[in-house]
Amino acid sequence: MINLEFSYEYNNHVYKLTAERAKENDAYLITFNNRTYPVTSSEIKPGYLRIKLDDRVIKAVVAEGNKNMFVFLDGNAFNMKKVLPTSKRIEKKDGLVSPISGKVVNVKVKEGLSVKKGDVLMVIEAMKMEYLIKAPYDGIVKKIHLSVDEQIDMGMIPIEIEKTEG
Amino acid sequence: MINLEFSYEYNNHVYKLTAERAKENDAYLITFNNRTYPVTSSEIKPGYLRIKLDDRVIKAVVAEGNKNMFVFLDGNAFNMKKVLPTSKRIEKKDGLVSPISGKVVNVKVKEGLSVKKGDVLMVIEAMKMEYLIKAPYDGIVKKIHLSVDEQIDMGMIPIEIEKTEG
Amino acid sequence: MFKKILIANRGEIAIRILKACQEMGVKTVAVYSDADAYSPHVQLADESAPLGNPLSSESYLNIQKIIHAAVETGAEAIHPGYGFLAENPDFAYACENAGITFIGPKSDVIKLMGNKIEAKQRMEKADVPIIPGYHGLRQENNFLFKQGKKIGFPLLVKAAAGGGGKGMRIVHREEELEEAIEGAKREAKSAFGNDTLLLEKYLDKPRHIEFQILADAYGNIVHLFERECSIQRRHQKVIEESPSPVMTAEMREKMGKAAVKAAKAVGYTNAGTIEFMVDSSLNFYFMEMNTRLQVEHPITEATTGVDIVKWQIRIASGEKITLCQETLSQRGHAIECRIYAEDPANGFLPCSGVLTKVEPPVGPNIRNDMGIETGMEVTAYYDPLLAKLIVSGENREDAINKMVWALSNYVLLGITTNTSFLKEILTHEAFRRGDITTHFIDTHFKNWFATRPEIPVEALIALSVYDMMNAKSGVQKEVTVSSVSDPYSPWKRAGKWRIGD
Amino acid sequence: MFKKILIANRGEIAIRILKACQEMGVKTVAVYSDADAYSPHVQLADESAPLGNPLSSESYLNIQKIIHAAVETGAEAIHPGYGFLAENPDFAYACENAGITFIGPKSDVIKLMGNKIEAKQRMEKADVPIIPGYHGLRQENNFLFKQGKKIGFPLLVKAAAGGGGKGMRIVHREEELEEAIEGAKREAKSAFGNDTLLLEKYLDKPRHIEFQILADAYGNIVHLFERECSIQRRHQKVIEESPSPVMTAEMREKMGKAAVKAAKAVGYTNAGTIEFMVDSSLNFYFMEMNTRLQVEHPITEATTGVDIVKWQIRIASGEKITLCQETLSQRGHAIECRIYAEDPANGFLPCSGVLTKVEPPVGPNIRNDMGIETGMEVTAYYDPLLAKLIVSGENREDAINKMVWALSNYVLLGITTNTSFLKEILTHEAFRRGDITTHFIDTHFKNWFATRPEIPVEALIALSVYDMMNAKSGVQKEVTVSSVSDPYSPWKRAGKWRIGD
Repeated sequence: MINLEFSYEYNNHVYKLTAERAKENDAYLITFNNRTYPVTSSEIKPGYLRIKLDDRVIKAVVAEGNKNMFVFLDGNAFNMKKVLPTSKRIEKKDGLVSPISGKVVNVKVKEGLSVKKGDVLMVIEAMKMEYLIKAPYDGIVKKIHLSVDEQIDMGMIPIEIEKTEG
Repeated sequence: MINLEFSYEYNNHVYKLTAERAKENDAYLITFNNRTYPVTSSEIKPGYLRIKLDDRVIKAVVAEGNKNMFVFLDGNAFNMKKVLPTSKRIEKKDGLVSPISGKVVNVKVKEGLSVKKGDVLMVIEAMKMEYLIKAPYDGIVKKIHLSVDEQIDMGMIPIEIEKTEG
Repeated sequence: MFKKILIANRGEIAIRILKACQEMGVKTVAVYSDADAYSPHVQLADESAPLGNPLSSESYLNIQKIIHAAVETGAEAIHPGYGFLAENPDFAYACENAGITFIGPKSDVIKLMGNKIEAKQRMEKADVPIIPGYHGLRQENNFLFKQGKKIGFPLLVKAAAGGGGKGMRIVHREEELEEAIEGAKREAKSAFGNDTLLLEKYLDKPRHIEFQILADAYGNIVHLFERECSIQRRHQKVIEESPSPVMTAEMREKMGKAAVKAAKAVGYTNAGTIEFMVDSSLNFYFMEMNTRLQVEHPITEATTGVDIVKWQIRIASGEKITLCQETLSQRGHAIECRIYAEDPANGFLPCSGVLTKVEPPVGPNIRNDMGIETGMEVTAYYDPLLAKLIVSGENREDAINKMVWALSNYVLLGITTNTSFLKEILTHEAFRRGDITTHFIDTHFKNWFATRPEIPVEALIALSVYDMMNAKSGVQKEVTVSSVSDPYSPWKRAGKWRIGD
Repeated sequence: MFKKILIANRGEIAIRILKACQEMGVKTVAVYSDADAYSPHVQLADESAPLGNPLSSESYLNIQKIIHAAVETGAEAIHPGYGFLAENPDFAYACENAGITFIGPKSDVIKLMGNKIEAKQRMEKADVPIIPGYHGLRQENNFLFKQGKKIGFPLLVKAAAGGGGKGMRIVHREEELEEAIEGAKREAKSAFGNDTLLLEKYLDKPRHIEFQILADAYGNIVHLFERECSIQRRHQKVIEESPSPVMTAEMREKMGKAAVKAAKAVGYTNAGTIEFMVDSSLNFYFMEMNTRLQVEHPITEATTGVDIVKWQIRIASGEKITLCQETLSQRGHAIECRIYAEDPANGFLPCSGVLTKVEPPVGPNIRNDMGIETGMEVTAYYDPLLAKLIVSGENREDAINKMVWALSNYVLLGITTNTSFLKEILTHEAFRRGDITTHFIDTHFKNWFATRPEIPVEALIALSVYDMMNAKSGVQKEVTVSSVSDPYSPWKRAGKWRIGD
């Protein structure tokens, strides 16, 4: 009997489930939110699952990437982060993170300047479109990590802003 | 340096080739019929080969079954038997072999009877169609292995005919 | 409109009907024999019901089991597809009795048109031209032999209940007649449970041209123009096209009117097809009516823009046909090729086995109606039709070129198929000219199997390069699909697999 | 006819053109940057030529390299597709100079229509209605500011050389005008190397309706009716359909005639599109002409049965158009959805990564124009358009239902795409009613990202069942594609793969 715990992250929320294999080879007990779902499942072809839950049939397609898992269900694709049982969640930076990979085409501020929430700090070009990096709160520009024409990757912190209290 | 010999059977003919890997990872020397073909090859996606031979590009799709290999080239599919290097070819029976799997629906002859080339010996039904087993030469019915309503598999010998000389 | 429909079929036609239902927001129930538990049509359906034993007679031909599945799942209607129970009046009757709508004509109309003899008598009365022959009730071999001699040779011996080339013989000389009558009776009995035969003058250089019709319960009947189905092997259609290369506007109007008249004469409802024989002087004769959806319906859909299956469902649910003959149009040219699991170089014997790679051609105006996918096992239980390939173009030449391209890009490995043979037909000078009759294959491809192509050296090079690439790592050859938990999964049965196959 | 054509593009449009060439028996040459060495368009072509550095400016926008590739491979003609060099008059001119046929209009016509200011002046002269605005040569920021104030708000600030929403700003208040002029100039300079702007009255509740035309070198011009392209996000078309839900036969004839007149006025040859703005009173104004194949050309192909790409090739090779306006017909209803690699729930930011599973929907009247396949890496170098999904039906309702079904069955995993967003649009009450303007998305989906769906418990169950099934054998999780020899193969880069993915 195998009994395992799985965690998946979706939309900044971690979902924990436990799964237990029942006596028959294709039967499982999945527990989530204190409720246990008895299911039977067959893999029709790789990644294509047909899961029976009570009277219902759940048809899902699952595919694995390097860091993510993808489920296709009822016409919608869900992109989930794999969460390893031992890993701790990384604290989300309460600041500026580039939402995209691209090239810096304009830096609108200088270090030491004070900025207001919503001010445009930097312009990034990606896939031939412009994206604006705006100040998330009032503050003072502490550090500018990138200058014009430099490459920026998604998740990088281009500019540090010291929050002004009050 | 790897140097291997491969044999493939197609249309009752066995083709032998030797292959040698050149210094570069994707370059090979293939020898067939005393001629050596220097090629480079990349596998674009599983089974999809792009092979460069002189100025030409050969685009082929290869798929493996249990006993066969399939090549798709210039719009044609070729079904090849795998021949293991150590295996000897099985002698082909010079007689009657069922070309199809199906059910015997009629046996037209009896043991001991003499038959003429082209005489219908047996009728097999498969996929809702009838197929006739005919005498391949003049002779005498030696043994009938199957009777009406029995299942017959492709390659089975349903009836043995002793060839009449002259 | 129905809330739920059961599809009493398998393979490509079950899938085609399932998709129509789903687009219309109708829930679907698939049925499957043990051999088809993992088939694509079961995957696609919202629900499915098992029929057990793979033998057709125990599963897809078993009226009780199918009616039971419909009742159990709460299906309000059954679509029979083609083949199996599609033209079985007892099935339609059983549906009517069980309070389930049979998506097709009434059982008595199926029965009438299923009897080729009565059908012809009816058509004769309705002034639809028929072929000279014997359509009588006396069926003693001796009597049939005499009638056949009277009509003269070549002569067609044909099962009255038949269809699809089963129980059919062409007799050229008196000496062949006796065996032909016996053989046709035996085949007819086995296939249809009825060995009544009819005899007909066999036409010289005939074309097979059929008209699609749609009829509702309110007396509205339209035709969707013709299909040319002359390219046949053993009376089995192989390539169909629309429009027919010989058709003129005038002839089309005449034949279309005759088709509508034929349907009206028997009170026909739902989709149906009137098959005509056309002789070398372009006279046409009623041959038979198929009281169901045809295999080749997609070429009519491509040229008219009408979805025949959706109309079948709407008509069965009591809707009126809102199409009208004057605004219906036939545009461009469409061709269908039937992809069979058969070996043309070996007497066209059916093949079975595992499909190791299935990648159909994709492109504008290319339609793939398929019941197969990579990894699937094709058994000997059912018809060897794997898939249909339908293309359309601005004109016939354009469509032929597209079809040749599509066939040349159809990756279908693991089982020998007829794709190379289809390409040979399409590129044949006589076919290009439109010079086709039902004898086309017999005339031009009698000894075709003898010319099986030499294997090109490039194929041998590709194989050895492939083996060499795999020899390097030496590991992945042992990879099996261990992650599939079900012992009956086709991925398990398929044995050794390369990644990504 | 040409013997060999080079396709100076990538992705779905390169593939669409390659297939047309192959069907016509024309040999093909693909070009590719280092990032695209394993892309499907390279696989499909008969030959291919590398362009090196993935940066567009160094590869697909590099005129010298592409002309060189054509000369080296002996290509007689170049098809530019859309985007990249398709509307670059220097490229067309370089082709003309090198003795290679550019499949499109003459370079001077591209240049003329590429200058939005001159184009409008020309149209005004030819009596084609245009929108009030400033289309002059003076470009000082101050001057433009004054002109803008004069025209009034809302005001459109637009790159004269532009297209596809780049270098374009809508200004609602005077305070926004200065920054809009600066930003548009900067974007225009970066995208087109030319920062000339034009200003225009911004229409209230406008629709974007365009007419496809075909013109040969002998003065024959036909139009292939309209496309409704109002569903846009940031001036980028998202969903297109044909016919337009507001079009009447009378208006269609008027606009079609204007489109033909516009093409005639500039001596246009080959395929082109006249884009019109239509206001709430159904007045129409010439907006611009796209001197190339459009992304959305398939919906016209679906409704007219005409293959636009094949006609482009025929016209370029000197053939006459044999289509005539009287016999051309528009039948049924077609819709195209653009599948973008972007995250609608995250401000529609483009996404990149590896496509772990690509299985597009298949069915009657469903067309997939795709540049992607399972295992492919989508980079940030090029446009985030992954594929186009085109469906057609007997009428608009039928087509919408089919599109919803198709989107719901589009397995596209590994990268977040806009398919759910597309479905939301198609099922929106206002869209169903045909009540659409270019503001549709801004009006109805302003805060759509906020409603990202909760993950259903079924998805979590499926995931853990999947992981549980794999946990049992414990082996296949480590399987990598060791048989692929090339270190740059996407199958290597893609990392871990399950069998059959």
